[in-house]
Amino acid sequence: MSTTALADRGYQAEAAELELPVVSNLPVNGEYRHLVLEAGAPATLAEAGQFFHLLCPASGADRPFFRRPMSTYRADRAAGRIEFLYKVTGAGTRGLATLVPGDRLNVVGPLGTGFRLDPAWASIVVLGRGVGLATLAPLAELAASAGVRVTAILSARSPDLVMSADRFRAAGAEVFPVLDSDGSSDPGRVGKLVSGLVRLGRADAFFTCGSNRLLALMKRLGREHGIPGQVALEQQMACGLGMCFCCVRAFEVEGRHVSRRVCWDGPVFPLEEAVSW
Amino acid sequence: MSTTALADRGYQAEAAELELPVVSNLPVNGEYRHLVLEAGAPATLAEAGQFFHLLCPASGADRPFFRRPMSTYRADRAAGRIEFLYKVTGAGTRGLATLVPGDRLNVVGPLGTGFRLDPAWASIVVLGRGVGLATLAPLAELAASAGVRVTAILSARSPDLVMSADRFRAAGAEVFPVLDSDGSSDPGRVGKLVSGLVRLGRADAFFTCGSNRLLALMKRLGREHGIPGQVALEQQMACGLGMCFCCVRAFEVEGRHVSRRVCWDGPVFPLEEAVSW
Amino acid sequence: MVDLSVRIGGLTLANPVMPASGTFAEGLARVIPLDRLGAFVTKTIMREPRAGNPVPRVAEAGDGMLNSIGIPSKGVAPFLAETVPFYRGYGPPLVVSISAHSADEFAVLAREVTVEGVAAIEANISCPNIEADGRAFAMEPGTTAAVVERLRAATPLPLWAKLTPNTGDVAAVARAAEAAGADAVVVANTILAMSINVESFRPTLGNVMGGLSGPAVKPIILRMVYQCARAVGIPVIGCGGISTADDAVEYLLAGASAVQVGTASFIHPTALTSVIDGLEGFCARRGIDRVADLVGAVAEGPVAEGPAAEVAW
Amino acid sequence: MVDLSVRIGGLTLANPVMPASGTFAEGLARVIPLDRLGAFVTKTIMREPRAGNPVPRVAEAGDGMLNSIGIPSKGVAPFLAETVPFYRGYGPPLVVSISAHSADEFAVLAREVTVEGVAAIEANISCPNIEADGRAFAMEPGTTAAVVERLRAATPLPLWAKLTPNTGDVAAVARAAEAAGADAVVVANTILAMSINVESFRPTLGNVMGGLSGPAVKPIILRMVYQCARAVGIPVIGCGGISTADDAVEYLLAGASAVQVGTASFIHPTALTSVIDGLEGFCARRGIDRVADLVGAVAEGPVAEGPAAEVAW
Ligand SMILES: Cc1cc2nc3c(=O)[nH]c(=O)nc-3n(C[C@H](O)[C@H](O)[C@H](O)COP(=O)(O)OP(=O)(O)OC[C@H]3O[C@@H](n4cnc5c(N)ncnc54)[C@H](O)[C@@H]3O)c2cc1C
Ligand SMILES: Cc1cc2nc3c(=O)[nH]c(=O)nc-3n(C[C@H](O)[C@H](O)[C@H](O)COP(=O)(O)OP(=O)(O)OC[C@H]3O[C@@H](n4cnc5c(N)ncnc54)[C@H](O)[C@@H]3O)c2cc1C
Ligand SMILES: Cc1cc2nc3c(=O)[nH]c(=O)nc-3n(C[C@H](O)[C@H](O)[C@H](O)COP(=O)(O)O)c2cc1C
Ligand SMILES: Cc1cc2nc3c(=O)[nH]c(=O)nc-3n(C[C@H](O)[C@H](O)[C@H](O)COP(=O)(O)O)c2cc1C
Ligand code: FES
Ligand code: FES
Repeated sequence: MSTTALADRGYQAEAAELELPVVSNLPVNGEYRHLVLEAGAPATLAEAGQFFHLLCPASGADRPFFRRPMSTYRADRAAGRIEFLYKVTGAGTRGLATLVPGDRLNVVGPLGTGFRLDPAWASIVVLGRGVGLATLAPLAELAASAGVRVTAILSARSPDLVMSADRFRAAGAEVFPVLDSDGSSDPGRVGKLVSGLVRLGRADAFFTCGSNRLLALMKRLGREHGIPGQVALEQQMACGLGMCFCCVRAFEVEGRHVSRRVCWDGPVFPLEEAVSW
Repeated sequence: MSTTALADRGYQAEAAELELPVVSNLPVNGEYRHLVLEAGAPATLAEAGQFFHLLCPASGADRPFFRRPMSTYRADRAAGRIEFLYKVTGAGTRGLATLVPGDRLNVVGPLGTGFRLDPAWASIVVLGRGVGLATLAPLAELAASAGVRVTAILSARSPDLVMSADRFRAAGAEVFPVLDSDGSSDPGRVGKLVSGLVRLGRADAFFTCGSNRLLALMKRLGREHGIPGQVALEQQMACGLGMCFCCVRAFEVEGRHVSRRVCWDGPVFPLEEAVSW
Repeated sequence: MVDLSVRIGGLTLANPVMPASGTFAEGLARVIPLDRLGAFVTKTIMREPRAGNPVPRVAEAGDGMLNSIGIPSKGVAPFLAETVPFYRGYGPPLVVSISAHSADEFAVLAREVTVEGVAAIEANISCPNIEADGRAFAMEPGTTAAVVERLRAATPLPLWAKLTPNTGDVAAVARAAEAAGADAVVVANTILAMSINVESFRPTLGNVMGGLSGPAVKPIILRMVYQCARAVGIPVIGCGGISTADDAVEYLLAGASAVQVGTASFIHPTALTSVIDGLEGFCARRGIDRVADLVGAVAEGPVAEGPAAEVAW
Repeated sequence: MVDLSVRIGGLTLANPVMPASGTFAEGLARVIPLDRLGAFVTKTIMREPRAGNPVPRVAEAGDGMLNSIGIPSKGVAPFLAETVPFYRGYGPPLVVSISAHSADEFAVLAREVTVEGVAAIEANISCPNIEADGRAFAMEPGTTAAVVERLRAATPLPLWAKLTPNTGDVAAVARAAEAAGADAVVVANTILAMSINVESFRPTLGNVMGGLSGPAVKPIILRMVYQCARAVGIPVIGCGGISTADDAVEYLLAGASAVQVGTASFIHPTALTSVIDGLEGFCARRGIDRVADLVGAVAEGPVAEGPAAEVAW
């Protein structure tokens, strides 16, 4: 099914190290940029929630040594493209921001374990914030193709930072932007919104990413209402392949704390087991 | 007389670390490029034989760590420019070759001790080869301004590599290109040419640079005819300021071997004391 | 065809390139065909399950990285039940890295991992020795000899001693390992280092200090390999900052019989296979029939005179 | 106005930034105003004139350099006749670096350089000790103590011991230097290293092995400074890979009372003055009145909770 640059004695790579041409790399608002790369399989086979590990170019005095993990914002097999939505925060993402069409970016992926939709779920609630909006976006099409109804609560500081709303709407989701600027993103108010959806029977599962406070909220609501969920987590990564054990986080499994690798066991984990911090 | 970016409590630098804009950087033949930088004092006060220490930019996989020494091909105070003629050989010069107008290059200079014209000399013979043609070129104007008659023997593999000939001619020098391609650069034939100049009284001093065989030849002729001379030498450099002692060469002074720093005691040395190798 | 095979004590490897312990796991099979490697070397295990160190566990450090992963270990039983069988599905020999805080515990663990499917044991003697005031065994020839002797008696498997660079005289330690019966020395583990974030005033690692690895350490570890190769008769396996085939050649020339690639696999998961391809290409280009001919071939006499000396420098 | 002054034993420096021995000489006066430096440290001298090592004496090594300059020295007499008087024309105190192959010779040389115009002696005890099998004095606490005691008895000048990083336990060596009467330790000299040209198969240095310096060594030497600063009460002077004011801050936080800048001056001859300017700027921006307040100020407790923890990572 997948082909790779490293095809070797019949070996088929599930993930590959690839030098992909940049199609575009434009700002979407004051904080985020949208990077589009030309790609084939296995990159375009990335599932919702899987990530790529990007070898960000040096720029100015920045010489990022490690790769940087980025969620697949979109993997489009037909168009032969993979896309990322990223926030410029430090050395690596500053380097990403310098890419122009025609440059090549070395990526490794797809990596990690993505979101899973249980066939028993008829509707889900997606709650994201910040970078989490990029990570959750592919759920829009995944759910649509599985006939699952989506309510997307998209939290941001201000209206221009509410990303992926059109994409969720296009996939048939009902979208609630909630904002710091008008107070609607307050956890208490978001909690009421989610509880309302639960009462309406529109929450067979919760999906969240991008905020510790929202994780804590969804965990609590899930526990109260007996609703399962998934959360995509972040942690600094070196290898991205489960080899170095730098990306561990603590999880709570049957009352015990266990340590798991975000890159390998995740980045998507059961909401029940995730520990907010 | 000199001003500098680092002017400090009345301190006046003789040499400065400067970020200079690139005016042009064009190939002059298949091997050499000509780099022109916009500059002020003290850079433009460089004397013939002095050099600059260039912080060559990284390019591709090349990350030159040390600076690279380059002779002043021309320092033009009126035009506010300094110029270099360089051969692309390794990591540093490959980086230099990537410079385009508008880029900036970090240079330190002028450094070292240059050529000296003794007021007693009426005519001199300049014998250069390869990169040595760049180093010797400023002697053209220096000698002309001192009313010293110059015979320039310019040695090269082929006619297109005979650089600085026009410049010597423009300054009134008589120019003899000698070539590997027609055998005229053979040390035996060059020796005869020089001996002829000696007999004609046109060689009060010898100046050479760029070839060990020519150095040996000029040393021998100088000794035979009792003619003094100067040679510009090369050696790998780290600091360029006489601090690290990496650029030493052996010299012969009154029968003893002594070690001198090319960057500080030279790069121009008495021909009599230089040791060919 | 270049003969890439090398012998490390009793073991013949199809090529001299293998992963470094702690930088390799099953996950790499997603990206490269594991059958191409000269050997597998697993993350160090200890007898008892352990949690490892607080995060952040890694930091960038110029042209290298710091890590304070520690040895988070599931213990021996899951290792034997899951990890060993996984690698049995592949051709290359499996080298199991073990560690312990005492010579006794080392010996017990060596016996426990002497099972079918394990081709050699790499003893990571760079961890603190509880009997010697917390200093790593491999910091001193005496403690090295003591633990290697016990290990030698405990297992018939080929025994590699992995040395620490955090010592004044690595060659003396290598000699001690050889005398005590090691079949090879691996030179070396990471160099103790640290960095501090000048904005927060905090160490970049949760554990304050950690090990430096990657290109930054190459000239230091290469020197140690050179010193060890001249000091011992057993093979030296070079490990430190190898990212390219040229780096591997440099180590072989300095005297390494094989090399381990660590940090480079984090940056390029294809590093191991591209080092192997590049080694083959290098030998082919230079007309070298057997990669083993490179071992210790560094040229040390005075520079030859000749036409090359015609240039001015 | 930030107070940049620091005290190193009996000596007060106007600022904590000085050149490292062997990377500084009169020539720098051509490019920067020497009066701005915290102190001058001269290239190590030995008693007898010496030639130094064969070329090539330096090589690039990634983000650092290798050198095998050795100690080409004109001997004491020209040093006293020319070098000391040159620096007398400037304000900053002159620190003279000396070395010797025996404790006796060290003591004699220390006496010889105890002259007007010399403010302190830096004993480079990282060179081979002929009485101890060619190993550097500073590789062992015992030999360190022996030579520092002799030096202490030989001169009333402030005495700095410059340690080698090529040892397993630099803190123990620092303690030995302190106990023997050193007023400060300089941490550290270069790390023994090498590289090989894979085309020519030749070592890149004429001397085969040499010392690694520059940014590549910073995390290693910073760790040693941290260890030494916790081990001794005398000031630690940090030296290794400092190129920027941030690097200097990192060393101060780790416990250095002052810093030396070496290799960086080769790349940017203005490095010393820009580190000084940058330190002042850093303190001003962070509201730190005295640069000395940074010394040892690394924050080590667990990370504070708070709004910063709101982000997902
Ligand atoms: C699985 C996963 C998916 C992600 N998806 C996205 C995404 O789609 N869009 C997006 O903008 N960001 C995403 N992030 C966060 C992104 O990886 C960081 O913003 C990025 O690594 C910052 O690098 P930097 O060099 O710009 O910042 P610096 O702060 O200079 O980075 C220093 C080091 O810390 C690490 N680091 C810093 N912040 C984070 C972080 N939040 N998570 C993990 N490592 C971090 C860097 O990788 C690097 O190793 C994701 C992170 C993970 C783990
Ligand atoms: C005083 C002086 C003046 C010079 N003037 C000129 C000039 O006008 N034009 C010109 O083309 N070249 C000149 N050179 C030579 C020039 O410095 C080298 O060609 C250049 O350093 C090569 O660097 P690289 O990185 O391209 O080569 P690499 O071979 O990659 O350099 C590796 C190392 O060796 C050193 N090195 C290599 N060749 C030489 C050399 N011939 N001399 C000194 N160091 C060397 C480099 O500086 C570097 O440190 C001069 C050298 C000196 C000492
Ligand atoms: C993240 C990480 C984890 C490591 N874990 C181990 C380990 O468990 N056991 C061991 O012997 N060495 C361990 N090492 C050291 C490596 O095996 C290797 O000796 C070192 O990294 C130098 O090689 P490199 O520069 O190629 O990475 C680890 C190194 C890294 C970077
Ligand atoms: C070219 C060179 C020569 C050196 N000579 C000496 C010396 O004579 N005495 C000494 O104690 N250290 C000497 N050193 C070591 C430096 O003083 C310093 O300890 C080391 O370079 C680390 O600092 P850096 O990384 O800032 O260069 C020398 C270093 C270099 C690079
Ligand atoms: S990043 Fe290496 S194990 Fe996750
Ligand atoms: S290059 Fe440093 S002394 Fe000449």
